[in-house]
Amino acid sequence: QDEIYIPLISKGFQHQFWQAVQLGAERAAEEFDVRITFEGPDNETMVDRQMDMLAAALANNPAAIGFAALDSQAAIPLLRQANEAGIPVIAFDSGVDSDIPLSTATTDNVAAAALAADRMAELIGGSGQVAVVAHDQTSRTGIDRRDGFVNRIAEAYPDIEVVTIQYGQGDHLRSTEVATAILIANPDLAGIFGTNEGSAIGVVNAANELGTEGVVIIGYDSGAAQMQAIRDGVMAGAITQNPVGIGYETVRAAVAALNGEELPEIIDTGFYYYDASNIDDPEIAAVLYD
Amino acid sequence: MSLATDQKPAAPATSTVGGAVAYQRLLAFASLVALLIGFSFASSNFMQTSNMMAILQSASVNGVLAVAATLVIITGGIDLSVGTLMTFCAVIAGVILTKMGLPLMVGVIGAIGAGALCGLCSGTFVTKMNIPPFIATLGMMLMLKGLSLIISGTRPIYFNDTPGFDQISRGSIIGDIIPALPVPNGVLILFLVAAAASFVLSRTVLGRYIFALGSNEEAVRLSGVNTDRWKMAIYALAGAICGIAGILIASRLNSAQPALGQGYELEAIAAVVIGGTSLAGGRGTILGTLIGALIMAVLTNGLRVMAVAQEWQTVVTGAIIILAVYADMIRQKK
Amino acid sequence: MSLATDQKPAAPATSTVGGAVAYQRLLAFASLVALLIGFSFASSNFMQTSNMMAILQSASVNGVLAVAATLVIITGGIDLSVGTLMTFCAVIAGVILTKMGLPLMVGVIGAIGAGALCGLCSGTFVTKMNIPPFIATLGMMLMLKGLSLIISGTRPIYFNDTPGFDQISRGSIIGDIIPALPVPNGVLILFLVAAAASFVLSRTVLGRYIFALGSNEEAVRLSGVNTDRWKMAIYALAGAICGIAGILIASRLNSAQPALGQGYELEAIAAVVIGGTSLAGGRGTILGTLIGALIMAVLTNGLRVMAVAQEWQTVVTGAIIILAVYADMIRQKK
Amino acid sequence: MTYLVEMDGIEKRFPGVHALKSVSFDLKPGEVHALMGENGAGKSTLIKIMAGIYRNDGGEMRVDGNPVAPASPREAQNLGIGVIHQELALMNDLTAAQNIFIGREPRNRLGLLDERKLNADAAAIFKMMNLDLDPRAQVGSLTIAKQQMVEIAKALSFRSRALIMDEPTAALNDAEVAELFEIIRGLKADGVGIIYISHKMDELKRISDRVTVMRDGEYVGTVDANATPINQIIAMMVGREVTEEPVVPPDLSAAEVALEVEGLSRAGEIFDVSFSVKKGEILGFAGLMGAGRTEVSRAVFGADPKDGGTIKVHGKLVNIKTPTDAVRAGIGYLSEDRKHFGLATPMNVRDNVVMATLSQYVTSLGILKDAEMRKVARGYIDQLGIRTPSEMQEVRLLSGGNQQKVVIAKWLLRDCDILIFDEPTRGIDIGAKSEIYKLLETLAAEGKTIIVISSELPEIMRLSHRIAVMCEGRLTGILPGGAGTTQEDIMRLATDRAPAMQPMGEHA
Ligand SMILES: Nc1ncnc2c1ncn2[C@@H]1O[C@H](COP(=O)(O)OP(=O)(O)OP(=O)(O)O)[C@@H](O)[C@H]1O
Ligand SMILES: Nc1ncnc2c1ncn2[C@@H]1O[C@H](COP(=O)(O)OP(=O)(O)OP(=O)(O)O)[C@@H](O)[C@H]1O
Ligand SMILES: [Mg+2]
Ligand SMILES: [Mg+2]
Repeated sequence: QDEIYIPLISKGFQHQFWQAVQLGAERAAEEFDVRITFEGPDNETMVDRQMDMLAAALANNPAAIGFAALDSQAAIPLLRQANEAGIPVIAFDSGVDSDIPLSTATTDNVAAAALAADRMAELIGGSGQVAVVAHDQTSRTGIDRRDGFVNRIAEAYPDIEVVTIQYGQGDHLRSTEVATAILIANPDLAGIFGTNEGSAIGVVNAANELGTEGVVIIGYDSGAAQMQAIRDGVMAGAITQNPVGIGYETVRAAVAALNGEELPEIIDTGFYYYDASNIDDPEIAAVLYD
Repeated sequence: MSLATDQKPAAPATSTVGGAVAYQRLLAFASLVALLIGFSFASSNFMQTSNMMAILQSASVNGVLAVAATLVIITGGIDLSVGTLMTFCAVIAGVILTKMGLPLMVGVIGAIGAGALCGLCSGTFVTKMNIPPFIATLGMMLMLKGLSLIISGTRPIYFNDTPGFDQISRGSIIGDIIPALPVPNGVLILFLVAAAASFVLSRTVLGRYIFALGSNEEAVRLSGVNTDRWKMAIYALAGAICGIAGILIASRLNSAQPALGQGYELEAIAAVVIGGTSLAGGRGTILGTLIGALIMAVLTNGLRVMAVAQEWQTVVTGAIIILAVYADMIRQKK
Repeated sequence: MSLATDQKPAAPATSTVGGAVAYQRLLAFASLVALLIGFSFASSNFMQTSNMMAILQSASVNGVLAVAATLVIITGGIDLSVGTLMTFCAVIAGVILTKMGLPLMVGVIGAIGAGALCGLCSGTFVTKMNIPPFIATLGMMLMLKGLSLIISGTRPIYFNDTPGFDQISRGSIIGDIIPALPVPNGVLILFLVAAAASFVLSRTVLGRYIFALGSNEEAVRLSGVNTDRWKMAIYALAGAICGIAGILIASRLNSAQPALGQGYELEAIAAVVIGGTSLAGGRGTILGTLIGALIMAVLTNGLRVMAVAQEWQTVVTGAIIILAVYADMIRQKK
Repeated sequence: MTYLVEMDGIEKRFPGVHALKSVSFDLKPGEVHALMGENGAGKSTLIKIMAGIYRNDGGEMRVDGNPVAPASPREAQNLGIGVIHQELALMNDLTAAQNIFIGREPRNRLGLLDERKLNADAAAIFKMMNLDLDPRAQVGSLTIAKQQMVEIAKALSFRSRALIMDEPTAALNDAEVAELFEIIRGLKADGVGIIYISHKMDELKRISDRVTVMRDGEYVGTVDANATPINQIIAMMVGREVTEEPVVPPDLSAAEVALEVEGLSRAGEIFDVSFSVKKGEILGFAGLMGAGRTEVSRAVFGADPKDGGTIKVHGKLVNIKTPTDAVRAGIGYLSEDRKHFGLATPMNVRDNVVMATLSQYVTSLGILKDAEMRKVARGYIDQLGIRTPSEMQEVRLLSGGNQQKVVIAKWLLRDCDILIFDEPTRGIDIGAKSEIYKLLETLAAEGKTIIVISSELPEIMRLSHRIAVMCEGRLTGILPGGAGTTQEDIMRLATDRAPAMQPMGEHA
């Protein structure tokens, strides 16, 4: 059969963000008439499980591969194997430290989190205490968003203090617990940044449960609950990436590579800050998912 | 396991059935009080009403799961599926309430019924197919995890169309009456579930068989009891309780999160064991489990309020869990 | 648990020590073969050398951890710390090799030594402090998880300065000799570890005590055996094996990933139980564990190669685990 | 007359064992029918078939003349067949009353457990048995003897028409046996048929009407109990004559003192116990149930802690804190509770025999010498007549008496200077018993020091060079062995209770 098969190995599967990436990939698959599969480990620590997935994908002699590396070095032998077999590799979500991927469809998480820091500073008036509820201490996105935010505050806003950074594994319930403890321990807190959907929703839940008012909450990604919180004014705003675009661009780039086209090194799918004022703008609405 | 622990003649018994229990309960309780006092000194923000409520609220879901796990563990089994079963039941509630738009009561009953049914499946695997509880419930855990994703279409189901759904856990009936005591309903439900389970254990035939099966299943069988049927009933009851946990977490998050749940089983079992229930079966108390769940909730919350660095939180939690159980051990020996 | 299983007069024995073992081994093996044949028919890409090697490679780490868990489980205990201990040992190797720049051999020995030491700690908690193995190793799991993050500074440690480090697992000594059989060294190491553990279990005093402790610890103690000392030795040995797993995974990823490891304990224990070892202690085989680990690896890989949707993969895995064990049960009954 | 239960041509095979070969048996209402035979003869297997635990491979069972095949204990119960099992089948974490009524808990109108009625009903049964036991006591904390009484109470509570008793008296002393016989006579008068299994030959004449003897899984014959001399029954069982010579205490005045225990005590259980045993001596310990003999020996052995007292071995003070210390000092202890404290039942005979000696069967690299272990295990299988298909058979599959022999073999092999045997012949058949007596005598003659705890006075009197008697945790006296001492002398000391108004501090 001459069906074109492109497996995508992602960093995760069950979370909304990855589901949106999958959605974009499926759109492109339909458009370009290729078959894709989409798989990722249970959480972003399972580097070796991702290797197993990559190996299984290679066993199916795919036309091309999309790959979001949990650890870029660990994957190199398998990527080399793909390269030797003449299988083009497109990276997505975060880069691979190697010249094997022909292109990378990604968001600049550091810059996006820095934008969140700027908005936070603006909303709390340039001074006060802020906290971060992050989703992961060791994953690339977790580190980039945390550091992007914290470093920007440190560089640009000397009167703002990041009092604590805690982690909730992106799990809604655990993030709620974490945010509750932060709010209770820091009665003077001016703002909290939640670094992914689960973290952000956790902060919103905690504020609701404690009846906290006046704390500026900035989130990340979208999802129905987060959009609702922004509309209701509980959350000031959030950064959104373009996950559907990431998925779409990854498959499109793979198809282009199969057709022998030249690809840019980075396909920046972009990020936006959205709040109640622009949430319904067509440009924003296009990259939100629920 | 059971042989080893059963037989140390020096180790005193910890059964609910016996009489020496009140003493033992007091001891696990002492560890909890010590933690509370310690954290109060360490952080002035710890001992606020709002934080105490937050701790209770955070103990509620794990507490209910731990109660379910306790029943199965006393029979000498284990239930790894409590976490994903909770999620599955939450998803079922979401389908009934949001997708089908049926009334609240139907959703609640549906979730609890689904839990009981899944529990019955596990029970059937264990009894009729003779599969070790570990494998039977591991298999259920995986199947339920997948099914939750499939049924929900891998996305959260929100309960926005069911007004008052979030009040099931977050509201406070007690607070409405006594404003100084804003105990969330979720906590009230935990205590009700615990009281009911405790009642079942001590006052009903089912409870008697739970202990008897864990002590010596063969002896129960030789006494002419249909052990399979009772065991299936116990797993079903545990499943129904997981259904209640599913309602609780769905209400608290105002959504059914299909991806959540794995990993919760270990926390629930930890609460059970910290509470003095033996994994070998035959002995255990719901009150102990409740205290175990509270110890874990206080510990996590306290370290977070103290803003201990995350990696150290983990280390300290591990150490304190060991020490709390050790303290129990030496006090019991005296 | 043990009493219940011990006494069912109908249930036949499955001890390594006895004679009926060869038979039982063959049976778990049959489930594995059935899976292999099934997947070969389902997907033409499944039965390639490279895919077989990928399956073996993916079984290697879990297999080594499962061997460690088997030893502890046969004594009637449980070890929840195998996953994070593996990570901890990998981090220790990283510190020795990359941060301190010492020679490869020192790193390997250091990692294994650290594993043994941590195992000794768990063993001490269990014996001298009389803490139930579940709690002792849960505490260790959390402490080691935190310590790995602290020591590594919460970021991976790469082994780029240690040439050949990745060959420990990825290279293929066998493939160098027989090019048609590119079995990765990691798999070779798994088989060596399994063979050694099997030897220890069946031919040494330590192994005999492992079974005896799991059968009736009190009877062993009353035979004048220093049970505490032997138990500590067993936990230490299991820890050392986790150290080997740490080296394996670090070599495979060419880095020590400090956050990895939690959740792996459940998979390891699952492999052990699928392999026919009883959680009640006293009976079990390494060969069974090996087959259990392979069954899990084949299952995951096969479903992936068949490109089954991921949510369905989970469901099917759960169902097949139950069925595989069930098949064993009915065959054993005959 | 119609038989209550008839069994015809019953066949049963286990892997490697042909346990029952065309066995026949019948039971009339209102009779006590004793079932006798050596260890492993198939007695327990036969009654397990009656009780619905095993299915027979061949033959027929009839109740009231109707063919039946009970497939579960419940079906057997419904047929009116109740069993007291040889291996106790109790739930250790439950109380005595809860054990007795498991499956038949009294409930109140709401369907809830009626704990008060439960305890009252149990107390009533205990009262009928003249048994002083708290219905709320946790069964796991009771001694074997009391557990046995709970098991008996449970069987009685069923009010079965046919009651099977598999060695109910193995763990009981004479007073309790007498009590049990009273109960049996009452049941008989009510028309209950009783199948009675025991290895205590004297009980035959006292209680049974007919005796059926089995040997090697085969039916040997049924005789009238009163009309048949005991020796003939023994000969049917064993296939030869068993003779018993009375003990003649040797002159040990010159022998060295091997074990000296001074002022041993533990709060509430042992009060200031002192005694010494000489090299080559057999010291018997007599006493009623709960006299504290087991407690004393466990304390000496380091299995339980002690509050005070010193232990000297061969004149040297030794500090025994754990069984390991005791074994190192040359003391071995064979527990009265083989299943819980003596055997790793899922392991095979060989491994159990060498359990206390394993370190002698390893190379310097820690590798086991399996061939040598097999040889010694086979040696003991022959010497003690352990009935097993091979030394690789799991111990849990052996008959009760053969399990006991395995424990004995373990301690014989360990070759300790001082051996404490707690109820060593529990459940052992008459032929083997006399072999074991001879063995103990030989050991003593070889210079070993032996302590035997037994609840059977004939056994104490048959073996002991001196007889220590305990009552309620105190050592009430030491009597000389041999023909000079009567059962009455022992019983007097065994019931020599401490005065209720004892001045404080005397036994500090
Ligand atoms: N489940 C079993 N599997 C294998 N062999 C068995 C099993 N149960 C009993 N046997 C064997 O069957 C024979 C008869 O055993 P049984 O328990 O009936 O003897 P018994 O007459 O009750 O002896 P004792 O006086 O020692 O109790 C023994 O050789 C025993 O080892
Ligand atoms: N494992 C145990 N746990 C708690 N109490 C015990 C235990 N074993 C014995 N006891 C108690 O200690 C007391 C002494 O019992 P022990 O068994 O030492 O008496 P004994 O003289 O050996 O009698 P027996 O003839 O029954 O063997 C009894 O009151 C008994 O209830
Ligand atoms: Mg018998
Ligand atoms: Mg005794």
